[in-house]
Parts: sequence; structure tokens; C-alpha cells
Amino acid sequence: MSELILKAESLSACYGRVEALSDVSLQVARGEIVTVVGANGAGKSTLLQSILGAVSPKAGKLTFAGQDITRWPIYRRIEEGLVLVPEGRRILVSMTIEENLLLGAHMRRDKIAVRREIGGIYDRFPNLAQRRNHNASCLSGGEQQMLALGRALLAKPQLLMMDEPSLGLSPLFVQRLFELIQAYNREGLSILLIEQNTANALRIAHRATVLELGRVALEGDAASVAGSTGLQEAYLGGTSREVMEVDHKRKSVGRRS
Amino acid sequence: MTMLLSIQSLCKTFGGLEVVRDLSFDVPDGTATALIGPNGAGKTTVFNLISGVYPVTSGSIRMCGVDIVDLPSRHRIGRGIARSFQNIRLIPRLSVIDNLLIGQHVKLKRPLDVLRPFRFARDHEWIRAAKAELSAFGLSQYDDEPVGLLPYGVRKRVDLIRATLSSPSLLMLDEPAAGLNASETRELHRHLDILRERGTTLLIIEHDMHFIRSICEQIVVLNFGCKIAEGPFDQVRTDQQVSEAYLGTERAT
Amino acid sequence: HDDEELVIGLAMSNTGTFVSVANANEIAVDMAADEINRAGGINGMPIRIVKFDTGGDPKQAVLAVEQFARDKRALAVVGPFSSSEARVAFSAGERLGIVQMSMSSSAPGVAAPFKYAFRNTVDEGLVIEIVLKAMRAKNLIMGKAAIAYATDDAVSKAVGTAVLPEALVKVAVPVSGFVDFPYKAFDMSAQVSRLAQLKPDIVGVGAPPEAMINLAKEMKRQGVDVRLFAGTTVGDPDLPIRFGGAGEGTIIGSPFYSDLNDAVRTFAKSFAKRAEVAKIGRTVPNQTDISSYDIVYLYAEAMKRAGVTGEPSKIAAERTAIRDELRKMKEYPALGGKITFRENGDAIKPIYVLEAKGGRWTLFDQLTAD
Amino acid sequence: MISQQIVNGFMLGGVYVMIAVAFTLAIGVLNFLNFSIPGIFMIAGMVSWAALRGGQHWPIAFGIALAASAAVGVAVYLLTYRPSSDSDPDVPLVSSLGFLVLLENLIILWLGSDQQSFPALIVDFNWRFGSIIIGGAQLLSLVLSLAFVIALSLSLRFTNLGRQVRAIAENRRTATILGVNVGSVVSRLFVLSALFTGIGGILFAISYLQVSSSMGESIGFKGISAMIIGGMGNIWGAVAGGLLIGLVEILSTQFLGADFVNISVYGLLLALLIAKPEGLFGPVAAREKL
Amino acid sequence: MSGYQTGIIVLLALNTIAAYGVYLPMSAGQLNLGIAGFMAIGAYAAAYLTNACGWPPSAAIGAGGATAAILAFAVAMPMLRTQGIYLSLATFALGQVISAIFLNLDIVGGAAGYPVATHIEASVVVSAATLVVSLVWLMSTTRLTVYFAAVKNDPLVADLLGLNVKALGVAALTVGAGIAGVGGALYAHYFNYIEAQYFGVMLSTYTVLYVLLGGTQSVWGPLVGAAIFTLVPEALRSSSQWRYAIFALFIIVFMALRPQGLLTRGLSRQRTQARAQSGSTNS
Ligand SMILES: Nc1ncnc2c1ncn2[C@@H]1O[C@H](COP(=O)(O)OP(=O)(O)OP(=O)(O)O)[C@@H](O)[C@H]1O
Ligand SMILES: Nc1ncnc2c1ncn2[C@@H]1O[C@H](COP(=O)(O)OP(=O)(O)OP(=O)(O)O)[C@@H](O)[C@H]1O
Ligand SMILES: [Mg+2]
Ligand SMILES: [Mg+2]
Repeated sequence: MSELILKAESLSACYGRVEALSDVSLQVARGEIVTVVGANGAGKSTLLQSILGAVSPKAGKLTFAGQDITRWPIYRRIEEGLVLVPEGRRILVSMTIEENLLLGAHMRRDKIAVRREIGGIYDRFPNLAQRRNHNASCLSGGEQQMLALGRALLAKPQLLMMDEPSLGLSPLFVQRLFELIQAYNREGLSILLIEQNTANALRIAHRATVLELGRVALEGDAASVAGSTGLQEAYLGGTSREVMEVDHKRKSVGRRS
Repeated sequence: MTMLLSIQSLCKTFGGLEVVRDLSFDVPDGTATALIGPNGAGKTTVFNLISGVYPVTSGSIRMCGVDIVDLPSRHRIGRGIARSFQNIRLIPRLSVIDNLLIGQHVKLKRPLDVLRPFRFARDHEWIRAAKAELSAFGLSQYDDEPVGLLPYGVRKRVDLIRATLSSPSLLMLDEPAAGLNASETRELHRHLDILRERGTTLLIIEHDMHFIRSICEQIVVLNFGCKIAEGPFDQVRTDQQVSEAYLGTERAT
Repeated sequence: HDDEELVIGLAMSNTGTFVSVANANEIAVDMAADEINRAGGINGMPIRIVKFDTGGDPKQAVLAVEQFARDKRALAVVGPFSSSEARVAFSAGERLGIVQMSMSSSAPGVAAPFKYAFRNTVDEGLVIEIVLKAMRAKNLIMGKAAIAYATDDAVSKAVGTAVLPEALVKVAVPVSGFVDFPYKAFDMSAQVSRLAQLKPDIVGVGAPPEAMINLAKEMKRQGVDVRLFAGTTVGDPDLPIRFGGAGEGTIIGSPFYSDLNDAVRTFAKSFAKRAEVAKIGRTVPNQTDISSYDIVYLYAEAMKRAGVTGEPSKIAAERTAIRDELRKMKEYPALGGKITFRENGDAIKPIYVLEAKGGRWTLFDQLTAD
Repeated sequence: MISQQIVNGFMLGGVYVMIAVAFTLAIGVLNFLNFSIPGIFMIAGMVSWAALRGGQHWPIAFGIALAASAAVGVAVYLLTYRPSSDSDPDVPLVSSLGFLVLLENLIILWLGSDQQSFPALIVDFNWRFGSIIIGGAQLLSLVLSLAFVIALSLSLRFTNLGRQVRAIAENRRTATILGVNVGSVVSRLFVLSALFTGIGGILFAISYLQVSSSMGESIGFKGISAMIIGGMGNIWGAVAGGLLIGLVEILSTQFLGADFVNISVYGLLLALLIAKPEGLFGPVAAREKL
Repeated sequence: MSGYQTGIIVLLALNTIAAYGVYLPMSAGQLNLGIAGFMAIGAYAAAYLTNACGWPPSAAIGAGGATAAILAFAVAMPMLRTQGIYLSLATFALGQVISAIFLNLDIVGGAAGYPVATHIEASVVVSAATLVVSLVWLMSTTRLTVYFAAVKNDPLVADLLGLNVKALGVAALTVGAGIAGVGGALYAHYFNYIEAQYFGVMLSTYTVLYVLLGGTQSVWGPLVGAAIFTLVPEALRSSSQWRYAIFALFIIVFMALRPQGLLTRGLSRQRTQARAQSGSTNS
């Protein structure tokens, strides 16, 4: 496999005393799509947030494009091309759609290219083009998701991390989204993807990691993970109630320590 | 079959933009109806018009035969219309029970009753009702947890229970399965089945076609604010327009 | 050994709004107490000052007198400082049966309803009459007068709406109009533009020093060249300097003049020494410092005459005796001049009419009200 | 004579505009009602007075004062805005009020509570047109505010930095995740606002030839009112609001007396808010989308 | 008990009452910066009733509270058209207008202030404060608190759930004003003299500070806040000149370290905040 773009070694992260990630290692090679799957509360979002730096890990080391970024502030990571489409869209509703897109490109100096790329985004998402000068607050759920994706693409990512990008999208659009991800990937973009829509995610991914209660339960190439029983246990097997019980146990352990 | 909700020639424009156009459909009593359509088709807007968040531009919304378009939004829940929200709207700092109490406000008989210190009466009927509902859906362990601490799936269900506690005749759910994993979706399904057994009429917006298919008898499909198809799932699925605008070629069934 | 001391409370205003005017009162009081103790105390016992900082807050002033009367066995209280404090503290003092004497309060009639309340300050009405008499005697041009006053301060408003008009009637000067402003006004442009319309020869002012300074500066800016006069509300040894070139020729009445006689000059010298050590930022005593100093002597004299012992069992009677002696006191020779108390608890004492000239006060005239 | 009063009103309004704009910067732009602004206004005035008294030449004195203002701005950022990232919007309000109290008390301890006379740098800094007198320093502050406001409103609307600032104002966490360097942008904004406030304080001192430890307070509240009248976040609104309040204050002094100044200024504010709850130029609040 | 201690306890009682006057509207999302105006109304009305109409102080104090509440009720509807900071500023303006009117109202002394003839004992003030605290606590055990929280956090959803958001807002403002009015009336009769200047912005602002410092999450927050504001400056009395500066520094550092106020709902709830924050922005 080609050179690594992201290498996370033994990441651990806590919320207060609750440990949400323990000793997680993960690698993404250039040009690869890697997906992380796991039950609700397994720590997937926390993993992406830690890689971005929005959650500061308690331990571990991060290497991005050959540089040690463990201590870098978020904005430097983004300047280097490590970009996140966050869970829950996080649109800025007091600004217009166009301003949201421009904000995505705020660190870029190549104004003309940015303009051109924004035009490209509008072509892809005609819903946005229509309303470009409206406040983003009026967008429908799905439109907001499109805006979040467009905004991230404008940051010129080398590695794009996506946290449940298909949430709230229509079936047709979900299909288009996965095609889009593959298209960008073919153009050389590396992708780290989290999806509830596991089947689709595993279909387009090269490799996959299964998280369970903040630990890596399984990893390997996507096809073998999709076929393994480990996935069934970690992701589809337990009811959410059981997951919560474990979650509770973990919390009380956290309190004791 | 009697019509619980009946929408006629409903229109809504936002600053010149027509979001809902001449929409008419009926929701028969005791059924489950799905409202589907591409992103930005106007589904949530229809919910907002029914619950009174926005005034309608024109058209009528009849609940049990009575036109409610001029009824202030806060009185509509009293007419039996309750809803959940696309983005969960619970009060994160309050406990689950406290959040559920707010949902029962319509049951208040005399306004001065709000001054009764019910925390002393541990088994106040509202608390009892809330707890019963939580345990009916297997969530009793969260009674006193602040909502903000709960996992997403549980919060979505609490939001749903809050809406059901007002004993609505029409329950509107906006993407109840979004963001849930497979097992959580199954639980949601069971939850809705119980509600249907109780006779609650459901109006559901959802993009998960498995889910829609197994719950709803009737589907209404919107595109650009217009109804483009209506009928049982299998009929709608084969509709040319629906496939093109919404389901795509590789259908999710 | 509490029994062998005579305790006097000091309700001072060492923080808060009045700190700049009031922060040396403590020094003056300590000076007086030290002098008295060095000379053998009173009735063979030293006096001891207990202090409480009220921060200029009326509620704290009540706290002060409560503490002095109930916890510290004080025989009398120096202070509180301001009229707002005095109003609430006097009524508490009346209930507790303890004498208080304010060094600065000059709002009309604050002490009048109470038997235990005194003020070592002179009624504004008397002061302003004296000022106008002196101006008349020196033949200043007084064809028409205008009145400028602060509306949201009891003293200033009383001066502006009652005292000045009445006093001007007495000297037969017609009033051509009024302008008013808030106590803390910084912008006087509207008022001065109006004054310019009224075209007076003199302007009577009822205001704190700051407002008067601002008025004078704005008059200079707008080129309205009219003489100002006022009572004790603007009393401040540094006022002529603070005018910063404006307000030349302003005439005021004051119970204190620093260049009066040797006794005052000696006082000012040792005051300066102590103030230097205390690092309070100024060394020249003001009228409230003299007033505080004199209050201690007034108390000492009253205690002497009443033969107080400071014994806890007799404390209520002795507090009342001090009150009675103060009421009887006639022309007590204090540092600021001879002091007598009127029925309403306010002092009668000499008033010095001063004129601001070249950045300092000069003596214009000296008169006693009666 | 009424024309002179109108001029007086605009001159006084100019002072309020400075403060109103500083407040708008903080609340309209950062969503933070920064009560330390009146304190910074006062610090600039008092420090330049102290430096002048200490024998400094005036450019140096003003430089020191502005440096002090900026330093306080940074301190306010570090101690009030930054720690409050995840809490109620009321919290920074409390600690910025704490700053106001702290600054006033420190200045009282250092320089006393007296109002001090500020030396006239130019003997007669006034323009006369016939019988009308216009204060030079006041005019200068009005012009400066206008220039600043124009620059600010343009840059907020159309520049990258402006968009970053607005993103921070709406949601600090989201802005961070989008790669906005929140610390640097906000601290620059605090310094900018402190410098602007400081210039306001110095111009006040020059116009009115007076400084005191409490000079910020009453002006501060009028400034907030001016900002609100204009509509929060609308920078031009702050200008209009400031001028309006100055005018109302002067005219009610002329025609009704000082007693009525507060009643008419705050009565106007109240009436305006009730009639137009979003301020004169504020956007009409629409019902939020669910 | 010594005179000093009694005095301090009275101050604490008065500050506590005022704090609860601010707390109630705040729990419904209204930051009332005009509380001093309502205190002034209570104080002047009660003082007038004892002075001029010969009412007994207890009746007059009740009537003072009622007067403040009635005025609040009358202005609540138009005022509540505004929201958030605009509402705070509207209450602030109202407070300023009220105190400016009293400053000019000559039947109650105008700028010269208004002496109050009847004195009440410290015990009366303390009992009244106890009563107010108990009432607010009782109220916190009713559904009303939950409703207020709903109105504060999400008025739109509260409305859709059938709550009368306007009426709840009016109730919160009115009851808060009533409590403040009682506080003002007690002040008038304990200190026997009132002046309009006392009921200014700074009084309102400090009262808001008590509540925020104590924390708005618990009913006991205002009490704790008022206690800190009353007692800490007293404890610093020995450092005389520096005490206000030290106290201000204390507030700043305190808020930096504990932004949610002193009292929160137990440790487990502390995490709620972090989670709640991300929860509300995520969804
Ligand atoms: N801000 C927070 N404060 C406290 N605990 C948190 C916070 N965010 C997440 N957690 C906890 O950390 C654990 C991992 O959460 P995370 O959001 O990373 O899971 P996830 O796999 O992304 O779940 P989902 O599928 O629901 O998005 C959970 O137990 C969650 O309750
Ligand atoms: N308040 C508003 N102002 C302006 N436009 C609005 C407003 N509310 C909705 N819209 C527009 O109306 C259209 C329909 O929005 P709506 O939220 O109803 O879509 P939806 O069908 O629920 O889509 P989704 O499945 O993505 O949630 C969208 O294009 C949206 O931009
Ligand atoms: Mg997640
Ligand atoms: Mg929708």
C-alpha cells in the first residue's frame, strides 16, 4: 500500500472521567477510503473529533502527511488539509448559504479558484444554488447536509473525515452521495467515513475498523469485515438497551477511578 | 372510513418562494400515513403548517372536520395534534421525567392546579403516567437522568414519548428513524406498533423505505411542494416520477 | 480595661463615592484624640476611637451606629459623613439613644426631627445670605441673577429652588431664570447655551464642586463671562486650581479658611505631616477635616461637663447627658471658630467669604450668621 | 439659539456613538455584553491624565493610555470571554461587570475618586460659525466613529475575517471545527474594541477637560441604550441611536429641565422597544424553522 | 446577638429577597435589569401608606409588594414583545424611568427623599425573608418551575406543547416584581428613610450579580449568592481600602473557574452541561 496520510497511535480520550476512547490505533493511506463502524456511543464521533483536535486526547500520537500533529491547534490541521464534516451538520444559520461556503474556504488565498469551486458545488447541489443568498436557517434538513459537505470540500482537504453524511438524505441522494464520495476518492482524496448506513459504507470502503465501547474490536479490509461475525456482534447484535447498560457500567467505573 | 386530518389546496410561500403548492391529502382515522419526498420538497413545512408554526398562505387544514388554520399554535395540541421534531428538541438540563411533564400540560384541568407542589405527591398521576409510558417502552432506567446525558437514540424516543403523553389522536413524526442504527430502528418500530394498537393515527416523514413500508398503509409523495403520487407503498414505488425524483434507480427495497 | 477608656465611634467614608473628600477625616479625628489624650484625657480617662468604614452607603452607616452603640459601648459617634447616610443613621441613633454628629451633611433639616442628631455644618440658607451681603457690600454688579443647580441631589436642589431665590429676594436682585442639570453632569453645553440667552450678571450655583467646575469650563468655552457664587456645597480647598483657568472671580461661603490664624496654620502643618505618612494623596485639610477634628473636641468638652465615667452600667444616662451638654453649649471656641448648636441640631459658626483668584482662594470677607 | 442646542445635541451624541459602537462590536459581533467597556473608557481618560500630570508629552501620554486600554482588553478576553466558552451567555456579563468594579476601584486607590481637570492641549479647540460654536474634539470623535463604523461594517460583510467573526459570534464550537483560529480573531477584536473605546475616553477628556473614576458609568448605560435603539449588531444603528439620544437629552434639558432627561431618554428607549422590539434598524425576528 | 451581627443579618435578608425577585423571572428567561424600579415602587407605596394613611407596617409592606406586582402586570404584555437582551434593556429603561419619576414626585419628598415614620424590627425583616425563600422553594416543587424552564430554553416548542408562553412570562415578571416590592417596602421601614437615587441601575445590576454568582440552576443559588455578596466584603473589612478591588477580582476569578455559578445540581449534573451543550448544537 502507498504512503500513509494519517496515522493515529494508541489514542485515548475522556469526557470528564468517562473514557470514550481507549488505545485506538488507525491508519489511512493516501487515496484510500476507510470506514469506522460501531454501535451508537461506541466512540466513532469522538475518534474523529480527537483526530481533528476538537477533543484533546489524553494519550496517543497523531501523524498527518508525515508530520507529528499531536499538539497542533485545529486550524493548523485544517490548513494542512485534515477536514471534518461534523456530526449534526453545524451550519451557521445566521449567515447566507454562500457565506457558509466561503467560510469553508476562509484559509485559502486562491480567491479565483474558490469562486470556481463554489460554482461547481452549486452545479452538484442545485437546491443550494437557488437559495444562495438566503439565510442557511431556512434550509431543509437534507439541504443543510449538502451545505455541510460542500463547505468541507471547499477547505481543499487531503483527508476528508465524514461523520454520518447521509443522515436525513433521500434515498436517491444517498446513492448520489456515495457515488460522489467515490468520485472524489478517484481524484485522489483520502476519506475516513462514519456511517449508520453500514452496508453502503462497507461497499465503497477499502478498509474498515469496528469500534466497540471505545476500543478497536476488529479491523481489516472492508469485504472481510463485512463478512465477519464481529461486526454482527458490535454493531447489529446488541440492542441499544444492552449498549446502554454497558455504557452505564463504564460510567460507574469511570467515577470510581 | 372517517378522515381525521384533511388538507385542502394548501399553499405556503416564503418571500416569494413557493414551498408548498396546492397540496391536498387526507389522513384516515387509525391509519399510518407516510409523507415522503426529496430533500427540500416541503415535508417539514407541511408539519409546521399543521402544528401552526407558520401561518398558511392559503388553503385549509381540517382536523375532525373543523378548520384549524386560524387556531393559535398552542391550542392545536389540545385538538389532538402532537409532533416530534426533526432535530430533537428536549430541554437538555431537565430530567427525563421533567421533560415528559411538559408534554402532559394539555391534560391540566384547572389552571390553578399548576400551583400544587406535586413533588411531594410522589405518585402524582402525571408522574405515574410518564413512568408507565417509559417502562412500556423499556426506558424506565432513565427516569431521573438529565436528558442531555442520554444517547441519541434514547433522546429520540423520549421526544416521541413526550408527544404521545398528550394522548394525541394524530401523531406527526419527523424522521424518527434518522440516525438510529438497525437495532434502535427495530425498537422504534415496536414502539410505533404499540401506539398503533392504541389507535393513534400516525403521519410520518421518513427516508428509510424499509421502515415506511412496514408501518404505513398510505404514502403521499411530495416534490417541489406538490403531491406527485399517493397510494399504498407498492403502487407508489413503481411510479415513474417517484423513482426519478426520489428513490433512484437502485431502489432501497 | 475597657472601663477606663471613653469610647467614641467614627463612622468614616474611606471607600466609595466620597473617598476623596472624606478619606482624611480619620486623620483629623486621630489628631484630636491624640492631643486630648496627651493632655491627660477626660475626667482622668483616655479617649479611644473605634472606626467603621461605611463606604458612603446608608445601610452601612446604620450598621456602624448599631455596632458602636450595642457592641462597642461608644458614648458618641463622629459621623456619618453624607446626608443620605445621616438620614438613616440618625433615626437608628435615636432609637439606640446615642449622639451622632455629621461632619459634612448639609441637606436642609436632616437633624431636625431627632434629639440625638447633630451636624457640625451650617445651614446653606445662612451661608448664601452672608455671601450675597458681602457681594452687595463690595458693590459688585448684580443687576440680574440666574440660578444653576443639580436636580437629583437634595442639598443642591434645595439651594437652587428655595435658598437662592429667597436670598436673592432679600438683596433685591431679580432672578432672570433657572438652568438645571444632573448631579453627575459632564456635559453642560445645553445649560450654558441657555444661560447665554438669560444674560445674567451673576449666577448662583447649587451643586457639588464637580458640576460647578464643569459649568465654569463650559461657560468659558462658549464665551459666557459671568461671575459664579455658591454656598458650602462646593467647598474644596483646591477648587480654584481645579477650575483650570475658568471660574475666575467665583465667590463662595465656607466655614473654613486655611490662612485664617496661627492655630489653623499649625493644625494644617501637623495634618500635612500625618497625611504624608498615610499616603492618601493630599496634604491640605478641607472643611470636613476641620469639622471632624472639632467634633472630637466638642464631644470631649461635653463629656467633661457631664462628668462621664464610661462605666457600662451608666452608659445610657451618660450618652443622654452628652446630648444635653451639647445642646446647652454656647460659643465653644473650636478651631474653625465659635460653635453653638441651634434647635435643629445644626451648628452656628463663622463663615468666610472666599474669592477664587489666580488659582487660589483669597479672603473676600468674614461674617457670622445668627 | 435652538440651532446651537441642536449642535450641542449632536456633539453629545458623538460621545455616545463611540461607546455604542464599542458595545456593538462586543455584543453584535461577539454576542457578549461587555460591561468592562465603560471601565476601559475611564482607564484611557485617567491614565492619560496621570501621564500628563507626570510630565509626559501628550503623544506619549496618549500612547500609554491606549496601551493600557489594549492590555485591559486582553485581560478581559482572557478572564471573561475565553473561560466562558460552554456556559450561559450571562456569565461573561457577570465577570465583565466584575472588571468594571475592579477597574474603578483600582483607579480610585491609585488616583482617588475626585473628578480631575484635564489640561487643554489646544487653548481653544472650537470652531465658530457666526454665533454657533462647535467643539473640535467632539467633532473629531464623531468623524472618527463614522470612519470606523464604515470600515467595520464593510469588512464584517465582505471580508474573510468578517465571516470568521460572525461564525464565532453564532457558535464558537462550530467556528473552531471549521478551522477558525478563534483565539487570535477574538483577541484581536477585543484589542480593537478596547483601542476604540480608549480613543473614545481620550477624546472625551479632550472635549470636556475632565476625567474621573466614574466617567464611564453613565455614558456606558447611554451607550448601551443607543446601541439597542439602533438595533443590535447593526453598526449604523448604533450611530443613529447615539445621535438620537444626545439630541433628546439636550432638547429635553432645554425645554423640560434636567429632571426630565432620564424620563425622556429612557422613556423613548422603552417606547421604541415596545413599538419595535428589534430596534430601529434591527432585522425583524422571524419564527424559527423547526 | 451583637448589633453588628443583627445588622448584617438584616442586610443579608434584604439582599436575599431582592435576589429572589430577580431569580424568578430569570428562571423563565428574563434578565430583569430594572428590579430596583420595582423595589422603589414597593418602598414608596408602603411608606406612603404608613406615613399618610396610618396603615400598620405589615399591611403596608404587603400592599407595597402588591403595587409593584400590579405595575409589572400592567407593563408585562407590551414589554414581553421584546426578548433576550432587548427585554433586559426594556426593564432597565423602565427602572430608570420609575426612579426618575420618584425623584420628581413631591408628595413623597422628591429629590430630598422620604422619611418613614414607622420602624420595624430586624426580626420582621428576617421573618419576611424566610417567608419569601420558603415560598419560592415551594414554587420550585410545582410544575411551574418546569414550565418556566421550558419557556426559557425553547419557547417555540413550549408553545407547541400547549404552554401559554406569554402568560407564563407575565406571571414570572409579576411575581418577581412583587417580591422585589416587598423587599423595597421592608427596606423603607427598617431604615426609615428612602431616596430615589438609591434605587438606581447599580442596585439592579448587583442584584442580578447575586443570582448569577450563586447559580441559576438551583433554588438556593440566589441565597448563596446574596450571602457571598453580603459577607465577603465584610470579611475583607480589615483590608479596608482594597476590599472592593479584591472582591471584584474574586468575582472575576470565580466566574472564570466556575462559570455555571456556585451551586449546580450535584456533580453528576455538572457533566450534563458539557453533554447538553454538545447535544443541543449537534442535533
Ligand atoms: N460531550 C460529552 N460529554 C460526556 N460524554 C460524552 C460526550 N460526548 C460523547 N460522550 C460519551 O462518549 C461515548 C462515545 O460517544 P460518541 O459520540 O463518540 O459515539 P458515536 O459512536 O459517535 O455514537 P453515535 O453513533 O450515537 O454518533 C458515549 O458513551 C457518549 O455518551
Ligand atoms: N422559514 C423558511 N424560509 C424560507 N424558506 C424556507 C423556510 N422553511 C423552509 N424553507 C424552504 O422550503 C423548502 C422545504 O423545506 P422543508 O424543510 O419543508 O423540506 P423537507 O421536505 O422537510 O426536506 P428534508 O427531507 O431535507 O428535511 C426548502 O427548500 C427550504 O429551503
Ligand atoms: Mg457519532
Ligand atoms: Mg425535513
